[in-house]
Amino acid sequence: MKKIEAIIRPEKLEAVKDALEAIGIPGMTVTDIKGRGRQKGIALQWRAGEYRVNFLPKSKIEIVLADEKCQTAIDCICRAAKTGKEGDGMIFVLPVENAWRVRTSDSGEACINACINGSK
Amino acid sequence: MKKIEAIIRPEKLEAVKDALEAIGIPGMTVTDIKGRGRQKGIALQWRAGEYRVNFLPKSKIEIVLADEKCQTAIDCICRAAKTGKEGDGMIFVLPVENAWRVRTSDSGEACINACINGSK
Amino acid sequence: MKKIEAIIRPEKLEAVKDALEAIGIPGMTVTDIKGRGRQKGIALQWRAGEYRVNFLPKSKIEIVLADEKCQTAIDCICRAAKTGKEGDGMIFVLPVENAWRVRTSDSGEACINACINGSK
Amino acid sequence: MNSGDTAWLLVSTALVLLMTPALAFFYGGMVRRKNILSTIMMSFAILCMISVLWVIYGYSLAFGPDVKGLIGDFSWFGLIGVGQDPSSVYATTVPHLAFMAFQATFAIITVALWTGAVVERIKFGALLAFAALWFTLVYLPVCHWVWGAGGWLAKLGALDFAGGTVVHINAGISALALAMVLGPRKGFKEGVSMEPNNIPFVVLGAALLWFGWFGFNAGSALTAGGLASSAFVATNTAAAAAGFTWMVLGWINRRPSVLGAATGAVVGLVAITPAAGFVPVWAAIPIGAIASIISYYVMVWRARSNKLDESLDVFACHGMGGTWGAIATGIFATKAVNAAGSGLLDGNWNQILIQIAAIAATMVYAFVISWLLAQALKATMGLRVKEEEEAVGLDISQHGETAYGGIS
Amino acid sequence: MNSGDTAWLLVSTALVLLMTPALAFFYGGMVRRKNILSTIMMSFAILCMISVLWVIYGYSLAFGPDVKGLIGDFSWFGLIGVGQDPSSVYATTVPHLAFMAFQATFAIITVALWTGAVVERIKFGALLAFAALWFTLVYLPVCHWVWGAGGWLAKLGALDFAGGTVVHINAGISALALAMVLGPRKGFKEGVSMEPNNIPFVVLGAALLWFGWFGFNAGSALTAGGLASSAFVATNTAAAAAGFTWMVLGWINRRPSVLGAATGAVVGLVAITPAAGFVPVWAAIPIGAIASIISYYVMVWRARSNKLDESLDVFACHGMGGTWGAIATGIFATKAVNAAGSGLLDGNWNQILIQIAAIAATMVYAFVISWLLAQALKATMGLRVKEEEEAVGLDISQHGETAYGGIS
Amino acid sequence: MNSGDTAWLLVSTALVLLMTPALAFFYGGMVRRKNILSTIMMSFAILCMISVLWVIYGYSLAFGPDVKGLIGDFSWFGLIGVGQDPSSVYATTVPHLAFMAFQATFAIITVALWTGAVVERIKFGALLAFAALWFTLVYLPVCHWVWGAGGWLAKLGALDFAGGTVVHINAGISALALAMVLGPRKGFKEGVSMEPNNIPFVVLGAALLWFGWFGFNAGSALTAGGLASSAFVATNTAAAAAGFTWMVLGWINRRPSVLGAATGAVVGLVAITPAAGFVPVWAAIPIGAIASIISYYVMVWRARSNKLDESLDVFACHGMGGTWGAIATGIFATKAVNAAGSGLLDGNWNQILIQIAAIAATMVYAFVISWLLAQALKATMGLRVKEEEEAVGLDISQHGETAYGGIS
Ligand SMILES: Nc1ncnc2c1ncn2[C@@H]1O[C@H](COP(=O)(O)OP(=O)(O)O)[C@@H](O)[C@H]1O
Ligand SMILES: Nc1ncnc2c1ncn2[C@@H]1O[C@H](COP(=O)(O)OP(=O)(O)O)[C@@H](O)[C@H]1O
Ligand SMILES: Nc1ncnc2c1ncn2[C@@H]1O[C@H](COP(=O)(O)OP(=O)(O)O)[C@@H](O)[C@H]1O
Repeated sequence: MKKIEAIIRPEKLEAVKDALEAIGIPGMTVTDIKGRGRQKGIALQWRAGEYRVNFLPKSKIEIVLADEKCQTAIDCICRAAKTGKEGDGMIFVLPVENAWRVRTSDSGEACINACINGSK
Repeated sequence: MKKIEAIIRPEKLEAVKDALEAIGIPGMTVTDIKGRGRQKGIALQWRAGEYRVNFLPKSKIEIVLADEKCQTAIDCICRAAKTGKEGDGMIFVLPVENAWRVRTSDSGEACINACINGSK
Repeated sequence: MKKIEAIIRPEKLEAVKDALEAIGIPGMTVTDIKGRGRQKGIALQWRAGEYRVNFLPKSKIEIVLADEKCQTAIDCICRAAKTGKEGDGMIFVLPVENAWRVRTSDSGEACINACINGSK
Repeated sequence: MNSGDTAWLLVSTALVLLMTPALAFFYGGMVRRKNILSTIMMSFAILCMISVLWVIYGYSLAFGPDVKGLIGDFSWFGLIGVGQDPSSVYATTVPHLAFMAFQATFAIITVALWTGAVVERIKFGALLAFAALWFTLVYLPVCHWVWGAGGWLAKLGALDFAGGTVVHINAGISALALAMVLGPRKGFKEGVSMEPNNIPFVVLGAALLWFGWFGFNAGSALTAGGLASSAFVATNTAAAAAGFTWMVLGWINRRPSVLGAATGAVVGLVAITPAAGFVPVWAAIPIGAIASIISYYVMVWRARSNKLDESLDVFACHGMGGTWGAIATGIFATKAVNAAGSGLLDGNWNQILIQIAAIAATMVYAFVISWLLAQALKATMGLRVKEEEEAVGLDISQHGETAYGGIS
Repeated sequence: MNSGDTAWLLVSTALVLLMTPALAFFYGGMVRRKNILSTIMMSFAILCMISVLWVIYGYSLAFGPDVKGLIGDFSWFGLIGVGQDPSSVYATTVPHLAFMAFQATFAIITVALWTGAVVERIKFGALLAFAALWFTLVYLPVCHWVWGAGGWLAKLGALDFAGGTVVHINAGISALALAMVLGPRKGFKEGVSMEPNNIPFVVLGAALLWFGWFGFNAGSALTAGGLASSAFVATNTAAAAAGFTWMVLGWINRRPSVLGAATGAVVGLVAITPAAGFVPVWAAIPIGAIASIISYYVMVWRARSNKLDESLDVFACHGMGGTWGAIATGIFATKAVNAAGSGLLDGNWNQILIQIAAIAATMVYAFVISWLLAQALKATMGLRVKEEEEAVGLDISQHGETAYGGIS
Repeated sequence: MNSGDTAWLLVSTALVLLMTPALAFFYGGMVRRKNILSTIMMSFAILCMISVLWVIYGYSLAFGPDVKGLIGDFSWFGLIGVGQDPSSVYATTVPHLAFMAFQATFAIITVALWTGAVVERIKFGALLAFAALWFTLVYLPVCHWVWGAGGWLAKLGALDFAGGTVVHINAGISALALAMVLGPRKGFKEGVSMEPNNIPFVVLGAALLWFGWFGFNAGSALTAGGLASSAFVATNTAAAAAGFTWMVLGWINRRPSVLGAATGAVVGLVAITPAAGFVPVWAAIPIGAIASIISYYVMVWRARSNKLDESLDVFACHGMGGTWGAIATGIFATKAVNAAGSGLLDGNWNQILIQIAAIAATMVYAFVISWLLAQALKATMGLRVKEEEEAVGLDISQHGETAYGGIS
């Protein structure tokens, strides 16, 4: 199992969610985060003049899924989240050792798959 | 060392915290997140009629702990967070390579344990 | 590649950001979190008397970077975030298998470095 | 000149003025978080702009010496001749300036009302341009027709105590026209959640609107006496009856929602507006309750459309609430309350027909001119923000700001 | 009829009406985030419901022709005979409808006051049922006793300028009874943080309460003159003295808290309520300061209990603040301020005894009836939400809403 | 005694009182989240403290029998002799207590105004100490000079309708002195984002300030008639013109910001304050517009400094807005509006010189005393919180509270 952590523009979240759902990946966790990267921050309007904000609001999507689904999901996110301008975000893949479903106490890949299939 | 990431119902957070503390695991990090899974969202009341919300508020608990404590903690969370209805959440386990305590610059498993013991 | 997850005091965030930038690590993701550890919570003022809050606000910084940069970054964070009092926080290091840049669909270590270099 | 009346009219003016910022919060709480400031700014900027335009030429065109029943002339341009002494025509017991100021606040809020239809996607520049044009070409004439000395609807005998036609129908129907030309928000009816970002702000707005509406309706008596008191009580009762009714409607269908109760109260206030100083107090209960039922189902019906994104339902709330209120005035008005008007309750069937004529005239005129204005602006400066700007939110794209700053 | 008095009474009515939404924010800010809307909704729904019940039968029972000193009769049902002319009994210089409206706002807020005791766990339907019953069986009689022409406490000579017994003691003691029957919130005193979700809203509520309270107290003079001015100054001074005192008490114990200062100001306003138009201005300083000290320590004492979850301390603030205020009226009242009442300051020891009698009568009556009503509802429809509903929060479970929507 | 005038003055007093909490939100929304409560608390605690000090000795020193044109004496200590009858000197148609209360609200808000300069770093105890001293040694004398019977600036003929010198210049220049002694916030101009935490609260504050300002300016007519009406209209027009102008300035430079429009409206209200009851209504347009231009560029200029952290620009807004307003009074005042004053418009060049003298006297006196007071406190009790306390935020370190509680 892998965990995908994708940092994307908040306004792309709905699009990414729909794209993932379309390829059978409904389960995900979303966090409001603030980030810096190539895009360093922006200037916002103060009463007169501006002030700089060093961190920009982004959305982080976390998805745990079976190894073989990983690349499809990444491609899917890249497509849906891209604008081509600085600040589009990053995707990271981390190894996951195991997973449990709280409700059923199932564990292992079955538990993740169950979710995906069950949702159909 | 492992990192447990548990996504649970926000209203179960206090119970989970207490249960973990009771088995000697006081250190944890909590994030407000929004999630989707089997439970797809809910309908909330608009002025007349309803609108759908695609993501539901959940709490994410992150705990870094020694390998051997991992299973106990997972069982403990499962028990405390379960309601038996859709949306109870997931637990993921990820490998952690190392840990540091900022205050003391200690590192390794000792630093995690220190926390647990120190808290007694 | 590694992912550093540092839990620090919110008021140290600007200092840590500046310190990391100074050593050429501009990319990072920040989350508002609440935590417990050695420091168990605080008492806040109620109308008369006090109430206890079990979780304290902290900032979580996530940085994905090349293996060889990892130790420098950790030392740097430790230095910048330390006050010497309880609640200074923890740093965890997790393995990362791969990374993608959404905008360019680049992947691998190059994509992380690109960010770091590109920002110069 | 009467100091008690003057005190009451000045206070009423301040109360009505507060309603425009109140509206800013009422609307601002209902949009998505990325657009709250832009929504608030619409009302705030209109408050600034119309305040100035009103003293320059608005008051003169609306209330100045009559030109064929259609509009005032420019005699009072820049408030020449509008001074500390009472007018001989309007509100003769208070300074003319006080009456002028009271009327200013009505013009301001009417222009702000229809902004609810266009939130989350209109270009700020276009909004201001439309507001200035609409104020001049729609509000001022309609106001003159109904309230100006010599206005043709006034002469016809149309009853409008505090603005059913002038304010609510006018704004409601124009909202519809503008929303039709502007088109729906991106993602409307495509599964994007249009979540209200701050319901407490909606309640705050509704509460301040309710508070200010005492100035709106009871202030329209223009004196501090029995008529003002009667209008005051009718206002509160209608708001309460409507708020409660809407809550019950929501409950029957699923849950008694806060958003519903707040909306209902506002709808009740809308409906009692034309009637407040003409109808007996008990009539405020059916007026309010029926207003909620009508607006509720119009809103449900509107929400079924996949194309008509009249986002905050100005038409359902103000257009329909105002229409029902205007008709109800024809039904419940009685000389026992106000010698100036009698309706069905006094056996005067005719009044209902006059009310319908006034409603129809206002609706047709306001809809047509608003639609033409919107089309003209669309063709020239453009009405909508760019697609990316809409996605990022109007707060950042139009105003360079975010509502809540800081790593918490 | 006097236009200045009418203007003042209408404004005062609007000000007092605003206090109920203000209370919604004062209370709403102090509960956990998952219950803010439900807390706000309690006040808002009560505002709607009581407004209507008051005009239907409430005013008649409270102020209508007296029946044995205990209650009014139904002569004024549906406001029959309550018109634009002044009443011959109450507030004879203003329209009867204005006096009626002014009194309505007192009834509304009194019913809303005790909701602070039951937040975060009461079923919404049960809350409304209790509110309607309590209004009818507790508020209306007690109001008649003290303020109705012929009421037995009025005849006894009890002094209550703007509602120490009728409003604050009444609500405070009933809050206690209701909280006892309802039981504590889940997790109360078991380590669950009951964190106030929005302290700025608490301050906003307190500020609007303070603002509205000028209508409450100075409006109770029913004329715009020296007495209203004196009550106005006493009100402001007591609020300030109490707010400052509470802040200092917090500081001595640990920190000068915002929540404390806001609470203190409200307690000071409570305490000055019965006294405002009877006592010299300087007396407002000790009245306010002592009120804060009493309420502060009662609150500390209440908070020690593991069972009595009178959540927002309506008893400590309103019950005790009102009691102290009623006694203080007996101490500081002087004919130099108001010919209608003299207390210890004028050497009249007797007044204190009368005040205590009025307090005791109100306390006993309100406590017993409230406790019985609560038990009756508990046995029939049930008072509490289900355990899961309480855990999820009342906003979602009772109203299907969340206060703040949207991914960030 | 006139009941209409009394009603108006009591309402005005309530309106002005509301301005101090309004200011709390206006300022509170502009600081970082960790300091919002502390910023709100400054205004709230001052409201409590000055209310009490005013009735004890403040009114007597400011308005009591004159001592050499410099200060009042202690004859009215504890309001002895200030009663329900009108004063023979001030506001002779209303109760003396009403005039006293009206003036209290001016003192309160003036003291609260300069807190904008010291937010996010001042020790709460030091703030209160400075406030009490500044009130006594700066506000009371300057108030007496200008408005007290026999005050030397009044005798010189300085015109200040509602507080250009007494309130705004006084607070603005003192803010500057205090900020200079206190020093900048940590991280100021070192890349730390000073993000406003809640812009809707800023708008809420500005809206309530606007609303309350009708009491401030039109209430200063002290009667409910033509003069109040004229001041009312001038007030609204200036606010609107200034809000719009500031928005346009922002737009020209980059974007029409909400923060800018709200700030502009307040600056317009400041500038019209001394002029409101002296100038013709049309003059409010240039007065407001020019005020925004001046304050905008002064703010831009101040923001360039790396050392002068006058955090919320009280000097640019109130100091400069008030100065321009005082001069504009000298330009636009005309006997056609108010027999009490004529300026350049009536051909009276001299008035401008008198206005400048009054401005200069206020500026020098207020700056010097404030600077000395600040230095004295710095040397004794210390002005700033500890570095860690500043880093954690003043809400927690000074008040033991956080604004928004709860996981989610
Ligand atoms: N090395 C990194 N570690 C963690 N997060 C990062 C890193 N680099 C970028 N990010 C996250 O990705 C977001 C987008 O990065 P950015 O470089 O601005 O995108 P782009 O490559 O499209 O210009 C940042 O705001 C930050 O949250
Ligand atoms: N594959 C996944 N990856 C990441 N998070 C997930 C995944 N599946 C579920 N979650 C998280 O777990 C939460 C609960 O999942 P859900 O399927 O609703 O629970 P249950 O299995 O009890 O019905 C979701 O809201 C989401 O935050
Ligand atoms: N075992 C752990 N797993 C996850 N997060 C932890 C753990 N221990 C501590 N933390 C996080 O680190 C923060 C600081 O920990 P704490 O023990 O208070 O610091 P210190 O060691 O400086 O006293 C906590 O608030 C929590 O967010």
